[in-house]
Amino acid sequence: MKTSKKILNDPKNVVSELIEGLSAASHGKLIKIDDVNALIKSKLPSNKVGLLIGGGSGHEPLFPGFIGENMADGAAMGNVFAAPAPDIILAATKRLDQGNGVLYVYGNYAGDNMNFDIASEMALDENINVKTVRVWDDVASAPLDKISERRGIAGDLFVIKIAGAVSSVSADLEEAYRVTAKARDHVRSMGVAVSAGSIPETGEPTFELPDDEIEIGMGLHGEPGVSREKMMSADELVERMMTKIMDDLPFRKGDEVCLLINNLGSTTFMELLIVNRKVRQVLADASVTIYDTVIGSFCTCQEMAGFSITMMKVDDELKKYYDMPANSLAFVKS
Amino acid sequence: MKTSKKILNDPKNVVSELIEGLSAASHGKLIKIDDVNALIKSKLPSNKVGLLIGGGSGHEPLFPGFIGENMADGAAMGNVFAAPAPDIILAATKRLDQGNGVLYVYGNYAGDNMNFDIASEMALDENINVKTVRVWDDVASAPLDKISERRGIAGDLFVIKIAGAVSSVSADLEEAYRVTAKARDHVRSMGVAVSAGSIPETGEPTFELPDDEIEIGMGLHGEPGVSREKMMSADELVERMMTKIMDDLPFRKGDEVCLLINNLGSTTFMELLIVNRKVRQVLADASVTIYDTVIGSFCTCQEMAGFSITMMKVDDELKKYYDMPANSLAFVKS
Amino acid sequence: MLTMDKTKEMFIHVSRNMVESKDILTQADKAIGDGDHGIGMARGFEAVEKKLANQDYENLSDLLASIGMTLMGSIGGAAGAVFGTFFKGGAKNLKDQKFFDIKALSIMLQDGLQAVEERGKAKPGDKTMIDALEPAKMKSIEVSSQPLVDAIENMAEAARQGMENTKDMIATTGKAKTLGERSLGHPDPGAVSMYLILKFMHEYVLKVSK
Amino acid sequence: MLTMDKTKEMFIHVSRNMVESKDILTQADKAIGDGDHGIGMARGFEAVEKKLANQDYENLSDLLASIGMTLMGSIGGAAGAVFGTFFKGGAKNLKDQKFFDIKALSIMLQDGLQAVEERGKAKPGDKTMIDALEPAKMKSIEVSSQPLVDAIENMAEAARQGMENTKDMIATTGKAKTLGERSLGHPDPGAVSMYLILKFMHEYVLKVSK
Ligand SMILES: Nc1ncnc2c1ncn2[C@@H]1O[C@H](COP(=O)(O)OP(=O)(O)O)[C@@H](O)[C@H]1O
Ligand SMILES: Nc1ncnc2c1ncn2[C@@H]1O[C@H](COP(=O)(O)OP(=O)(O)O)[C@@H](O)[C@H]1O
Ligand SMILES: [Mg+2]
Ligand SMILES: [Mg+2]
Ligand SMILES: [Mg+2]
Ligand SMILES: [Mg+2]
Repeated sequence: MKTSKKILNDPKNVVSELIEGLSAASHGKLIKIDDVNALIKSKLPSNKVGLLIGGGSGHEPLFPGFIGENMADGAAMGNVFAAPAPDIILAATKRLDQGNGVLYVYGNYAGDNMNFDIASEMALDENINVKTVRVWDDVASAPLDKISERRGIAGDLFVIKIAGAVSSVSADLEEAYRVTAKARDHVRSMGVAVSAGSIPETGEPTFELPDDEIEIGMGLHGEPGVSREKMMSADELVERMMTKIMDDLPFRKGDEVCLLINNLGSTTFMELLIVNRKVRQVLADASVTIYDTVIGSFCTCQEMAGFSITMMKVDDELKKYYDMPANSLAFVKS
Repeated sequence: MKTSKKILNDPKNVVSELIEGLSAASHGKLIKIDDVNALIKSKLPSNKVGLLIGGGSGHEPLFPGFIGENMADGAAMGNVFAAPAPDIILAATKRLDQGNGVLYVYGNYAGDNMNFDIASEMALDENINVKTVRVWDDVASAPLDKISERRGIAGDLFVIKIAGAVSSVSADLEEAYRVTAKARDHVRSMGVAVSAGSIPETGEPTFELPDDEIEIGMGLHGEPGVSREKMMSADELVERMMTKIMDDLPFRKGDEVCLLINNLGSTTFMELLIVNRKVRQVLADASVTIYDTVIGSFCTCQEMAGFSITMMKVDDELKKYYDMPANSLAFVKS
Repeated sequence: MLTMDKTKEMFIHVSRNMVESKDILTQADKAIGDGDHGIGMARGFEAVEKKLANQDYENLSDLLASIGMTLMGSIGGAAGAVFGTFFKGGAKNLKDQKFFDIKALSIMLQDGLQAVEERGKAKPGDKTMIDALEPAKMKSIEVSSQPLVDAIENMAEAARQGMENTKDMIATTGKAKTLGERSLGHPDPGAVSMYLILKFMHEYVLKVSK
Repeated sequence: MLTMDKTKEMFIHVSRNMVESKDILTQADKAIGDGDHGIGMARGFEAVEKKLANQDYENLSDLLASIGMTLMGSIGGAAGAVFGTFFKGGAKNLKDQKFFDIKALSIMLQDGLQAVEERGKAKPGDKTMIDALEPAKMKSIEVSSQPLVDAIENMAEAARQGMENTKDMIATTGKAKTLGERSLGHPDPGAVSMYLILKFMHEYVLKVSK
């Protein structure tokens, strides 16, 4: 098996080194917490709900790239594809609490759920209120009636965007939770992959895919999706993905949506644009209006080739928070 | 040979389809010119110098992703890795001219030079003044005393950023040219690759690289660089690249620079951050101050794995233009 | 019956061998998960070995809690929470226990299992480490009068059998969940780990009982 | 000597065969460039074939200019500018020319070469199509009294030899420039194209002269 070539030092240090690199790129705005792999704002705006995001590493720029103005206040980072341990989450929680409590936003995976839950119990022991919004946008990962079993993929970005906005203007944990959960409930995504990423420590691809096949419903860790199909044209593929996404919420005539075409790793921007062309046609045919379009690499699985489509249905309240400017290393809205 | 899997329709239509996708993503702000592969702003601010950028496709988001507010007014797009033909450039030039002339900014390649020159001669026949700034930032591609033979790589972004800013506030082609050429003269870059990208039409990688080797000085088309070395650690690699870049301008103690770590395609954001960590250390040791850091996929060579480092030395004038907000699909500054 | 010192030595033996098992566990997770289980378990037990080497424990509860906290803090992921919770939970009712025997082991497995079930909400049959742990716990009651070395051998065998049975299960939790029927034929990586922990405990007990 | 109709047919023959040569040219460009030369030339000559099929030309100048404009507009890249300029430049002094012979061909090559040199500033020895074009131009003067079929055969051979010589040259322009000594041993893709154009012209003349 061909192992992957990466530009690294000791693969065991990838997380601490990437935190250093990100902190350097922030020009003092983001600092690492001593002893644990968590990054937080150096200056916390006062009297706000703390917004902590996090999860396994290897999905960069998710999560730490989304810390910033009107975005998250900090990120707890696990090893590659492994949820952060409770002590990391707790350390970050303590730093972010301003007395108004801390909102956790992360992807819905067994590991993340358990570790963040353990941390929130520990936080409560220290009199810090925590509320949690788990992102479960991946329509391919469980049926709608088991929505809370779905995993979180690129929809993370929109939920974090809204959470960042509301938690910057509200000092009320309940309100921040309400709006963020509402955003989560309005988001749907689906991904596909045509080739695997690899974990830096082993260099081996996380799955094998024949040369002429595509994995439908691929998750963010290279854990397999729901089915394997023969390669097909971009247009056909998008049509199938959009049918599944639109039927799910469902998205209907007259709805307004924010659209995200997310690169899972090494897919070219050219392909993403070709995908967007078809998505646009499908939505036009369905009389769904696109409120905003975001295209790029936001939630990745190392160098996996593939992409996902995310839509968030927006109303006036969500638009208000969506429209607020935001400034982080990986997502800027002016 | 393993051919690459891409999410495409007919590979012959990639350029027109990606233009459609980008135009859709712009929500009416960018439109295609009838019959030719060029994208321009639908509403041109009046009384300004027109800024036209362009080159071969396959480097997305470069060039069309950089059209926007205080960025370029339009992009002439060739086929994959092939400079746009003169008629494309001329059509865009005519649309962008407001009587103040048009500034061309593009990478310094024989094909681009010849085609843009032919177009500018045709424009002059139609009484449109054109000035040209060729970007030649790649220190690996020719010695300093032959700087005008160097090719343009990711430094394009900084030069376009400055050109976009100055051409939005100045109606004087000479002034726009002066500032843009100054930016170009202050920019240096160098790239490396660890695996090849492929041209959509053939699916074949554009070069072969043994599993344990790295190409130093790689260009933006997969055309080979200056030397091949054994794989080395990120830190060692960065040190070597930085030595070459810093010696060239040269960048000295007390200088201030804008820094760009650019993904050539499928390198992970994790790796870019690890690279940035070391760049930061090298610059700190040299007492060079970093004015701003940009990290991401801006100038790519399809799914090539590799990255480049770009530095632009800034003074008060360049900082003034650099600091102006900018808004395009692929580069936002708030 | 093992003294506290020997018990600690047993878990050092387990730790070393879990580190050695990195590749097997990673391969198992590649088949139906995200391929990092071996990396995580190796990282965790490397930390456990270090921790135990530098500390002595007065009672079994402190020892097990220390293992649990170390695993939880160093593995991360589902496995960190699950195996951390297993050891931490298993420590709960062993505060006065100053040696290791089959009764203590049985209590550890019962409390550990309960804690894991509360934390992760998985049940037997969901294709998790519970499917190796639960049969071992059941067996521990059945074999409570046997000599430790035999009892623990039988428990490891029950865990192995449970692990084998996970091949016929469709995952309903963790990263294998979306695989559906495609998870058939592969054992659950965490169940493999659970079996190996018991197997390595038996190996040590066998060695010192000779 | 060819009539205008036959001359057009000759360039249609050249076009078809250039399209067929796509892979050879792409391979040549992969070795020392960016691997798209065949794709571009195929796209260009496909357009030329279409263009010529739908139009008749009164004189050689119009025909060559039309080929040049079509190549320039459809290939793009260095090759579009260079081969477009070559045909357009070659048309310059053939306004009154209503048939194709060795003299006309010689004028075409001279003017074409000059235009290419002005446009791209490359000189013989820089490892470009000029290194195939220039020897063919020189040969065209030497063979000006031979029958067309022999003259053009000799010119194609001179171009082939020139193309072969590019293997020993280090590129100083275009995308092979940074290769330095690594460009040794490989012919210049544009020189291969230039040779093939003459070779396919000869093929056609040979066929109709039989
Ligand atoms: N809810 C749960 N209850 C018990 N064990 C679980 C649960 N979820 C996952 N596991 C165990 O964790 C193992 C996966 O561990 P690992 O691969 O290290 O973590 P991750 O899934 O985060 O990559 C599974 O094989 C399973 O045995
Ligand atoms: N300045 C120049 N003068 C003449 N021919 C040139 C010049 N630059 C490049 N060429 C020719 O163009 C060829 C490359 O064409 P092609 O691969 O289609 O374009 P690109 O270099 O834009 O990818 C070279 O092999 C060379 O013969
Ligand atoms: Mg994992
Ligand atoms: Mg090219
Ligand atoms: Mg795993
Ligand atoms: Mg080429």
